[in-house]
Amino acid sequence: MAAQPAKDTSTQELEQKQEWWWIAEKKRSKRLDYLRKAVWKKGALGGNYAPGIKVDLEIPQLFTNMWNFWRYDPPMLRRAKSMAHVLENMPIFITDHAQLVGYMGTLPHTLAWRVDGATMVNEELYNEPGVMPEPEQASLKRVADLNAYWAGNTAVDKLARVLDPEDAVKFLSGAIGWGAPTSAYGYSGKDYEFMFAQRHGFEDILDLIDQSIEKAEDLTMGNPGPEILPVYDRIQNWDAMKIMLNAAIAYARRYARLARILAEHYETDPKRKEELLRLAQTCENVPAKAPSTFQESLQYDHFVQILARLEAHEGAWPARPDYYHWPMYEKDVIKEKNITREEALDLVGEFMIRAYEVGGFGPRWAREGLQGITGTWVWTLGGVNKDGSDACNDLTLAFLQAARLVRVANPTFGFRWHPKVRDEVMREVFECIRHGLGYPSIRNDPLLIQNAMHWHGHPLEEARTWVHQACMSPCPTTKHGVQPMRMASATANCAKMVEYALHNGYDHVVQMQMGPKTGDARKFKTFDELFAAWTTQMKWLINTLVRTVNLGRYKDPEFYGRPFLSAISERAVESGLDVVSPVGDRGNCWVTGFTWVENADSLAAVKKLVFDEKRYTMDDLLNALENNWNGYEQMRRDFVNDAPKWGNDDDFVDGIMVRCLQEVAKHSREIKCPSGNSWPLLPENVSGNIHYSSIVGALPNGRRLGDALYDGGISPGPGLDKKGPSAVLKSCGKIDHVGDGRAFLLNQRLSPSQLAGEKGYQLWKAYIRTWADLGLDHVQFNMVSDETLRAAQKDPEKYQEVIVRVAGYSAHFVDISRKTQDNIIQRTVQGI
Amino acid sequence: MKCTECSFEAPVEKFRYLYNARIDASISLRQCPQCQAWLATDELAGEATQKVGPGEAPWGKSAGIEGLAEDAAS
Amino acid sequence: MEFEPEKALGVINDIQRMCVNDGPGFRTTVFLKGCLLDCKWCHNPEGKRRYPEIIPYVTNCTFCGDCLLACPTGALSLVEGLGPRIDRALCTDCMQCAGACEHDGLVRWGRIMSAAAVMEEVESDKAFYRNSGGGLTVSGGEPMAQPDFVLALFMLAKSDPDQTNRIHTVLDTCGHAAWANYERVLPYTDMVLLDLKVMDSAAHKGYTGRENDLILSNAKKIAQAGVPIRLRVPIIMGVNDNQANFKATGEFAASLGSVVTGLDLLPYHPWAGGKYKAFGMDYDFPAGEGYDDSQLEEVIDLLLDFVEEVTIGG
Amino acid sequence: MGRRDQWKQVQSGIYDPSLKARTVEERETVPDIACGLCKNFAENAYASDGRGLCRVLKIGSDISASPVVYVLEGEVGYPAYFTTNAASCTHFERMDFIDTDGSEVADPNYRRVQRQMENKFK
Repeated sequence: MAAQPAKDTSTQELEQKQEWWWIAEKKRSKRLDYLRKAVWKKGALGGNYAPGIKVDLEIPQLFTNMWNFWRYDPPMLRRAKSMAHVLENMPIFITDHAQLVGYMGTLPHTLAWRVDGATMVNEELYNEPGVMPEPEQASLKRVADLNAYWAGNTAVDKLARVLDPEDAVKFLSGAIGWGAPTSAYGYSGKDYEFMFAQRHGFEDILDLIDQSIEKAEDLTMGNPGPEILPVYDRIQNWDAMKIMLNAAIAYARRYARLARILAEHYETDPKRKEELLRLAQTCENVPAKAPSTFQESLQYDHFVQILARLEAHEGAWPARPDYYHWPMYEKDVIKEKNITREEALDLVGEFMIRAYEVGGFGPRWAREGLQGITGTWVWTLGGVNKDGSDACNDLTLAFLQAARLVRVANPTFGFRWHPKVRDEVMREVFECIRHGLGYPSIRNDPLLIQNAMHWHGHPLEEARTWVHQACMSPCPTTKHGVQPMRMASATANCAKMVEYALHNGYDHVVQMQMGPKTGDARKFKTFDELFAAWTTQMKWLINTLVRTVNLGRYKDPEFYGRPFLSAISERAVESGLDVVSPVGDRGNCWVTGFTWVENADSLAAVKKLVFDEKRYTMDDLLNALENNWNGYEQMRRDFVNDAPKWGNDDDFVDGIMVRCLQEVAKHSREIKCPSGNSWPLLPENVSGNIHYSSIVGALPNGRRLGDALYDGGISPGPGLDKKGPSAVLKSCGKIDHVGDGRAFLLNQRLSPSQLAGEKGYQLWKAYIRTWADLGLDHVQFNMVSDETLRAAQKDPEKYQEVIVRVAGYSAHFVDISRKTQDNIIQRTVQGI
Repeated sequence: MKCTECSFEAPVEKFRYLYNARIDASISLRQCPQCQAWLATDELAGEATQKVGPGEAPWGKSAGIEGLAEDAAS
Repeated sequence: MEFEPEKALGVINDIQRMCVNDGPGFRTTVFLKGCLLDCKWCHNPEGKRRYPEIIPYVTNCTFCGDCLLACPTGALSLVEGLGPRIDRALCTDCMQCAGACEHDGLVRWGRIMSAAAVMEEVESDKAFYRNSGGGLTVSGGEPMAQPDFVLALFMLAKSDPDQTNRIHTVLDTCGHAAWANYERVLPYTDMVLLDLKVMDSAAHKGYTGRENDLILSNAKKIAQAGVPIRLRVPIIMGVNDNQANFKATGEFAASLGSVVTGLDLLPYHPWAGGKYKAFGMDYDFPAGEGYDDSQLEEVIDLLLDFVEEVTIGG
Repeated sequence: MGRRDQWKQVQSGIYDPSLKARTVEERETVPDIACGLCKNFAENAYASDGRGLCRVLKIGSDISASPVVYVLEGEVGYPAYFTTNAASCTHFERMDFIDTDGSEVADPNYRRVQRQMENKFK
């Protein structure tokens, strides 16, 4: 139970103490308060699920039964029929006071389990303490049977048999990257232009598909020839899409029926009865038809997201709600005044809560790397319209205000800043940050539009529709720009680049020759020899991951496939191909660079102390590293304190950082995705810096095996940014944020007391303008004081609602491991 | 090094290394293999400074034992 | 000989970037060493002397004795329970002990820098000044203890032929320096932060070692020169926190006219004691717990009769 | 053996245990002397399904054969499972303690959070 503040505590006092969560509780409506508290928290606490959270076994069972039954069908049809069976039979529920419905489990406390994704995840589930529904013995038996059925037949198993065995083993060592190269565990952009801007309900799409089938049948019933042969497969795919769309409409109408039954037979409160009837009407209308009210607009979107998540475990939630729901909001709230702004705010708040509720069982690496959440639901706000004009509207403000009322850790917002954003909007953005939410992160819109055009050739108008594909990477929501299948598997554990350069490619942690043999570092005579070894390791590491992902992408229609996602994507509806096929996809890939900054700090330390000043030899260094710095403490301190560190506006190390990035950027253009586009680097970490802490060995920046890695993509090491925030921004500004990579994550901790009041806001705004002048693409803030965080460590019960920015996402402070908490506290509080 | 809790004595590297207090300070967290207590350890001196209980932390910035290592530049 | 500002040398204690309480916007504050007053409550004893010096940091001392071996004049001793002690009569400030100490038990304060080198660091935050209306602040110690150096910094800040590229300058001063020095610096100064500690001259002398006549007369002359002034009033329990002093402060502020843009109250806080202890110095200024902002509401009301804007902390 | 064959051997070592369709009983059986209790067993850093590599034995070893095959030189460790019976392995060294706190973070050398391991330590 969360503790309560003294009853008589005034809002002003709470503000002074920065206990924003109590303020939210006082200010939000009774409905929002109930809905917010009724949610079961699905995010892992460190690496464990909270007590009471159970895995849903009904859906995997329903799915497996039908999957087995339809075993002679081609992949897409087989999946569609199995999913339709799930949608027809899975138990559904409506939360009290809710106005929006749809959950990807059969009960509110359940985690979805994607049973056909990877055998090893299924095995983890069997071995995981605490998540089996009662009675445990019966559940274990069910899981064992399901696992036996799927063993060797999941998407990852199928891919692993095709991969080069060396790549497969090295990828699965867990040392160089993470993720699972299949859309079963990917995340998909949604074709919002098709559904919302072009106003297609599912019935409209069914008509489009029927037209396509008719045209195809003209071919299959006409003169024989080789050109008509692929058409037969496409017709089956269209059939699969139709099955999904019809099943989805029926699924929504099950909610309508339930709401109507509740209203007519059980509900005694006339107001709630009216709400339930409106809910019933809403679910009858959407997703069958394009939405005609604000509530329908949100409900349509939520159904789409839930259906996509029933089909695959999606690790992210690309969305731009203030842009795509604006027409209905404008109609209902501003033009026709069908609902009040307060009522709209309730809907927006609940829309966030419904997303917060969503959770699927993730393997341990995912839980550790995304502590406290079940995926990076980063919603995009602000930005520009296709013609370049300011897209911020009253719904943008409503989202920013609702966020402070419901205070969920997930979804978070990324705000597309540009010079035309009005002061009114900036103030709301700042209020969210000041209230310690850690979001929105601020994104430099003009720069990122340029970046999207530079790397992936998106035309200007399309680039301007971009949303966060996951935490950071911009991706358009258009027919050819939308990315239906992004796998986290091209996520590089970059610190291994410098580690392998020093250890001749051998990994002392996982006991394996990993990288190429680039030579005994003890014999290196110059820094350039070391740097050449680093470059070779970098290329090898990125290549291994990208080969794996490319093959996963190419084989996915066969090994997994997405009938529902295809059905809501213009490209697939038009072509009859599974949307995960690379055909027609412009290609929007990037390599997520975890643990990146250690490379620059490590290389700089070796250059300075070994090659330039010759205070230590390579022998000394390698001996120290092999002993994990044990017995070399004084030397370790020299490598920390006497070598320049990234983030202090020091050209010695900043130059090495830029050189490394340019080396990667050059390679990015040499490697291609299945659509033929480049693979730029995107340094960021989520909480992978903690997950990898016991997997990356000792490094010349003074880090030991076990220590948390640096937290950001280009953030300085915690406590190593000695020259203040301006020096941090100046260092970061030396990177070309268009040509050197895809995007660059920067964490900053700000002092809450210094940013109080109007003066604080003006200073922050000046800071943001300068950040933009220096050409940075991203910055996000923690504005919770050390005192509060320390108090939360001592007395977690009382501080359940403290939210912090971890990396590309926010989490409740009490839900992350001690090591991660300490890592956040170690970050320097920047006095601006 | 000697465990401040159970007096187990062994070379410092026998104590399981957990993580650092701050990368630029010589205070780290180690775990005693005998009694499993978390110990704040002075790496320069090779001595266990004190036990770190649940909800506590070994250095200045964190809850529990304030002042063993300096806070980050503020 | 012609004055060459680039080559002027100063003794610097610290350069802090992104300061927000030392004038408008984001500022780089250069703390010069040396002071002309001797305030009993001084929070920065390391800023008092005008030359680089060693100050023991006794709480860091491990009694290893490395410093004793390094000291060529025998000025050092280790006192049980206290740490390193320096016999100032023997010490030549050669700094060798600080280099020998691995535990930060002896710390060097003050480094000699050229104005050009200081300005290089100041200029690196130009982008921030432009967007926030910020710039360079010189503070101390007392910057006017090194008037040539202040002049050099300010001349360099204003040297760009392109007016839009010049750096906004703020002088944070106690007011106790020869008018001739102010007269030289003011043409390059955009704003003065001026301390008004105690209005009663005798009391002023009691607490700071000097009377305040010179300060008040300098204030008037700065006002006449038309340079905007921001007044800064430290609030020290039992010293100047009485009605009469606040009233006198307000009246004086009003007498300076419209150049006064506002007044900042700087409540005393009791943290300096720890610093003195670490330095092995005595701090016998018993000024209680310090103030809560809410206790100052009446004072603000009173002062608002005389000046446009009153803030706490600036 | 060519490159591909060598790595195929490693791959099959890593995959086999999880590909066997197993009953609850088989899954719940943890031998008294199991690799999961050994100091030299390092859990896989990717999957926490119980697979890992030995830090002493190398690929080509076989501790279930009779007589046991020990290979001490090689570029990849010997693949094992936390429930692999290590009774006949002379390199088995019981861990002083095993960290079962899954709320902290992966440490392949110390942490075994599998449900089946609980009764071996409590």
